[in-house]
Amino acid sequence: MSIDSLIILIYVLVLASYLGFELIAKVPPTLHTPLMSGSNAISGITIVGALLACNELGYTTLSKWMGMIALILATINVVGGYAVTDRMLKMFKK
Amino acid sequence: MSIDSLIILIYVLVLASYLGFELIAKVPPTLHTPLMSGSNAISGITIVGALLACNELGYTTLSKWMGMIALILATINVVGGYAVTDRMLKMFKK
Amino acid sequence: MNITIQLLYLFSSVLFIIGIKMMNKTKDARAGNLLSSVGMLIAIIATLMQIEVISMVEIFICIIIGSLIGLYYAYKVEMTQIPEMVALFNGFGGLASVAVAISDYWLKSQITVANIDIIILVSIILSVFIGGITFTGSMVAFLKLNGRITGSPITFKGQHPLNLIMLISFILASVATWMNPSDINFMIILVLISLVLGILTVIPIGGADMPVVISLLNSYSGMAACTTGFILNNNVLIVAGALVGASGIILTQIMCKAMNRSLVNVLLGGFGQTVAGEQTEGPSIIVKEVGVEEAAMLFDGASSVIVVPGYGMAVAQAQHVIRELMEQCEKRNISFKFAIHPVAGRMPGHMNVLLAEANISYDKLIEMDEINNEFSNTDLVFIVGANDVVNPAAETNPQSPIFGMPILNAYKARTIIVSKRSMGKGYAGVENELFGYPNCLMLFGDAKQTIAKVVSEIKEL
Amino acid sequence: MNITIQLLYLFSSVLFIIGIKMMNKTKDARAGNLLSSVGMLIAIIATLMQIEVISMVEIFICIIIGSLIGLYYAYKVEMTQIPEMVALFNGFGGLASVAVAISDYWLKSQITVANIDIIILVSIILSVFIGGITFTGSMVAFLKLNGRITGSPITFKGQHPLNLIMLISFILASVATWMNPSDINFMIILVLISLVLGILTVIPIGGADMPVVISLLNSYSGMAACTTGFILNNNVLIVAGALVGASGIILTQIMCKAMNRSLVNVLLGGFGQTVAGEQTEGPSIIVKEVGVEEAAMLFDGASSVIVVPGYGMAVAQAQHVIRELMEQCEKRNISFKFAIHPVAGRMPGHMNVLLAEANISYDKLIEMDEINNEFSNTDLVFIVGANDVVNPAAETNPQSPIFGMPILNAYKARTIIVSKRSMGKGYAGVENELFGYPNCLMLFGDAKQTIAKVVSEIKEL
Ligand SMILES: NC(=O)c1ccc[n+]([C@@H]2O[C@H](COP(=O)([O-])OP(=O)(O)OC[C@H]3O[C@@H](n4cnc5c(N)ncnc54)[C@H](OP(=O)(O)O)[C@@H]3O)[C@@H](O)[C@H]2O)c1
Ligand SMILES: NC(=O)c1ccc[n+]([C@@H]2O[C@H](COP(=O)([O-])OP(=O)(O)OC[C@H]3O[C@@H](n4cnc5c(N)ncnc54)[C@H](OP(=O)(O)O)[C@@H]3O)[C@@H](O)[C@H]2O)c1
Repeated sequence: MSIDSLIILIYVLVLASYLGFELIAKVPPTLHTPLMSGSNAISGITIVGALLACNELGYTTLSKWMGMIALILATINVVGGYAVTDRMLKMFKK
Repeated sequence: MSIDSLIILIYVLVLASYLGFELIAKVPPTLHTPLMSGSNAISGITIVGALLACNELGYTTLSKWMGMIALILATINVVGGYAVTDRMLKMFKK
Repeated sequence: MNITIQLLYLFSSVLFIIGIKMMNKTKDARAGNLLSSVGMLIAIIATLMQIEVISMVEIFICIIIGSLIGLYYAYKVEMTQIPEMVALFNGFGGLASVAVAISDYWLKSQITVANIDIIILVSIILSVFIGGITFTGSMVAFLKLNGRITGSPITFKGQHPLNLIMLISFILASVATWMNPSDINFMIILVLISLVLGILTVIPIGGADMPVVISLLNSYSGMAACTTGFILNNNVLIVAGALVGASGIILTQIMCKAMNRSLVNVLLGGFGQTVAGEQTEGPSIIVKEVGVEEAAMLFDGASSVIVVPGYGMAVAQAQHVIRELMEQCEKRNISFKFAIHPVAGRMPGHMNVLLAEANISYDKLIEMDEINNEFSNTDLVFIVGANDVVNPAAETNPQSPIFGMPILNAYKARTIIVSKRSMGKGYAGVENELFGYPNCLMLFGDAKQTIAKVVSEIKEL
Repeated sequence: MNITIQLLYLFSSVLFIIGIKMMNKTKDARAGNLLSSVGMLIAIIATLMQIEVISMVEIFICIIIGSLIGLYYAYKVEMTQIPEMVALFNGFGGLASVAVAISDYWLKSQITVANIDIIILVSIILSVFIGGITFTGSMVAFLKLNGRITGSPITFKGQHPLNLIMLISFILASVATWMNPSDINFMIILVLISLVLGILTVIPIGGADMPVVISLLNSYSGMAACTTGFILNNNVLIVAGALVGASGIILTQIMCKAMNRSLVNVLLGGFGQTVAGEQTEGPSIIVKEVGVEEAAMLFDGASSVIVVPGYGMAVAQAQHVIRELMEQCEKRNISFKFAIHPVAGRMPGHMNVLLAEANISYDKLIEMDEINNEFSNTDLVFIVGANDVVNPAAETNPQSPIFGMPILNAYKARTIIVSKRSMGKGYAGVENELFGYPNCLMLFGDAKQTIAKVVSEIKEL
């Protein structure tokens, strides 16, 4: 990777982190548990990496096996995380 | 410019704009005038472009002349903007 | 590009963000502005690191000229003239963007032989468009506020169709430039059209609407910086431009909302006109006058005073003499506060700046929502050059152009004194019934002069 | 990479941001979570577009397996078990990051001959490090909360030096990998060390501190996603990872602040221990008991009731029967509210989730700062399984480990009834004098069972 690409990825990182802090500092305490499980679901975005790693042809390579394990785990994280958050939030009624 | 570079610049644009909205929505009305003149000073960042444009060798090219005009104007914007904002904010006392 | 330079740019972007963030609190705001200016300095240094030594002399000369002019204006300007000042600087920023775009265009289309990249070309054209409109638009706004050209809306038949034709020609010329990038005639046309468009879009807007326009143009200048960032593939320009763009849009929204008008309504212009017709018809209001001595006695007899400052205070520069009035009252243990309407004056936060200039602590400035239910328990409300922001018609008269705008409930106070020069109307050009209310007394005359007299009377009591 | 794919990634990043933003309001939160899941779906679709058709079958099988497992847990879990659940999922996410990093490492160092890029290599190592710690750390937290391993801090001599040695070995192995990327032994060492480090750093922390740890590990899993983003040069991973990282850090901070402890203090562990020693010494408090009938009469006689729920309510699953109590009281025109302490229960917002589960409107849940000066005007405070959050020692006893933690001023009420099983201590392991106060009555027994009895008594009144 070139230094240029690295720097620009760092820009994205810095801006997104700052934005994250601003947004999350405003979430009311009532919603902290759903926030925790919801953001946990978002962290399952590694699923993108897992999918790309699965793309290896032939099972002989460790890469493909690792990718498939990663894919199953990340899917659990994503699907389970969103589902449980939704279940929780569904209960909040006025 | 490649599409990749463009997309990543758009990322930076989107993130920075969103962040800007979040931050500025919180500025109290008391400070709206200084905010206006302060952010006006920031818009003088075109000075970076002006400096690069000045870097043309030889006065025969329009590029260099334009760069020098841009540089003077952008400097007025930057220096004047920050100075007047500071003058204003200095007056806010408890 | 060198990694140090890149990291310096990143650092400067972060400083801009933190600087804006620190504007959230009055006590941090000055440090925030300083931080943001350090960010700018770092961006400049990082850029200078990429420059050939040969150009340095010219660059320093330009920077010195620009700095001197900027500092001169910054220290000369009166606080009441801030809107004009921002308009002027903003215009310069816009013109700088245009110049950078032209410079880059010339370089890529005339000097280097290489084919010009489509993304860069689009960025250049956008930069010319936004920068050009920002420049001439800001200049018109500056001249209107300045009084050098009439503040009333200049409209003529076929204005909107004309704008549309210009816009279409711009698009056609853009396509032509794209097909034949080295033909500079098309670029000249693009520049001219955007300059004319800036004038055409701002002249129909009334002088009093200029703050909204300036704020919007400020946002445009941010966007112009963004497009320059796309031309140069430079992130700091994009981050800074995006922050400015966002700030301008939010301030514009706040102003429109507080005036209960839509942005479209402001931009289509002609607000001052319809109202001008109304001026003659309005029912004449019978008012009670009050003299300077009597006013002084009313102050002396009150136990709580709320001052409602408005645009007239700015015009009369009455803030300092109001501070003296405050000191006299506080000596007599009279509670003394200021009620700040979000659009009092001609800029958002205008009153705060002026009162701060007169050394009045910002604790004493109370915002509308907070103070509105205190009026009914207040002995004396002193309205200084405010008009629209206390006009009860906004609540009662659905026909009024300001109907729906939230107002300060000054009319609920036991006694009201209004300091203004005449029965002149305010920004919105409408009658104000409040002045005819039984509890309302008019103290005619220039605010600064009359209040000075009131203060000297109070001192003698 | 294809422009459509890139734009889809951008769109999905924006959806994540808007989704998090919508979590700011209770009424929008569910839609926000949905939006964020749509963002995830779009990211997945964009990725699938880059994949060879040949791999599709395996991919779908893996996705189906993962989805079924995820859905099974998500619908089976009790609301009281949310912390465990988050820990488990979080661990899986961490392990997935490790697996992706290894996969990429293998590809770059064994399959392709090309020299492995230093930035990529650093990202891979960081990914292994953070992901590994997240995995085993989360598993230990899961097992501790689950009760499968002891909740009390496991400490041994030389624990901190051992961690330091592991850390140094990790750095050395990283350097070795850098010098000889194709030697997989070093990579194996890196993976093992990070797995062991995850265990070592979490076992010394008391079971009750697990929510803080989980929140921190959640933040780590976000950072792991970021490093994966750097490996793959993919922005959506960076944006999403940064959001998660920020959210974990803020929640950790909030919990630490509300407990008046520093993060370092939590992480160094052994909190439960020092306290365990104290357990025997405490002066025995003389309390007054109250029976079920008498409690019912007190409710019937009150005109205002505030319920203070705590961890015990979660353990007893008493929220539903409390709703019944509320309905009975409201039938009798007794005002009924809930006072929510920021760290009541074992997770931030724990009580809110449980009470929401029991269909109690979130209007009735009042936060600490808002309700704290209402207690003195309240007839009856009903403390259900709360202990530390109402302990006056936090205000009065500088020796107490909870000194300085803000508390709910329940002691100011006219009468207090406390529902708990015994004189058992709370999370911080300290005595609570409140139970001996003259206005305090103890209603011993499991919260669910005793409250059910109280409700049936009230019905008969
Ligand atoms: N703040 C903003 O951001 C902003 C932006 C755009 C528009 N506006 C508009 O501006 C208006 C602000 O309302 P406002 O109540 O502050 O002002 P206003 O309604 O414009 O009224 C100002 C009054 O001051 C009086 N005045 C002028 N010079 C004076 C002097 N030397 N001494 C004493 N009085 C003097 C004038 O009456 P005489 O001629 O009789 O003296 C006039 O009636 C609103 O309509 C708002 O919508 C505000
Ligand atoms: N919320 C968070 O984010 C978080 C995170 C980390 C730590 N913490 C800590 O957790 C604590 C929370 O305080 P808290 O007041 O909610 O709880 P607590 O202080 O832990 O007390 C819980 C009480 O519930 C009682 N109990 C247990 N099972 C019960 C049952 N079945 N029926 C009735 N009562 C039962 C226990 O007494 P008996 O054994 O006598 O029944 C115990 O005293 C604070 O110290 C806080 O710092 C909170």
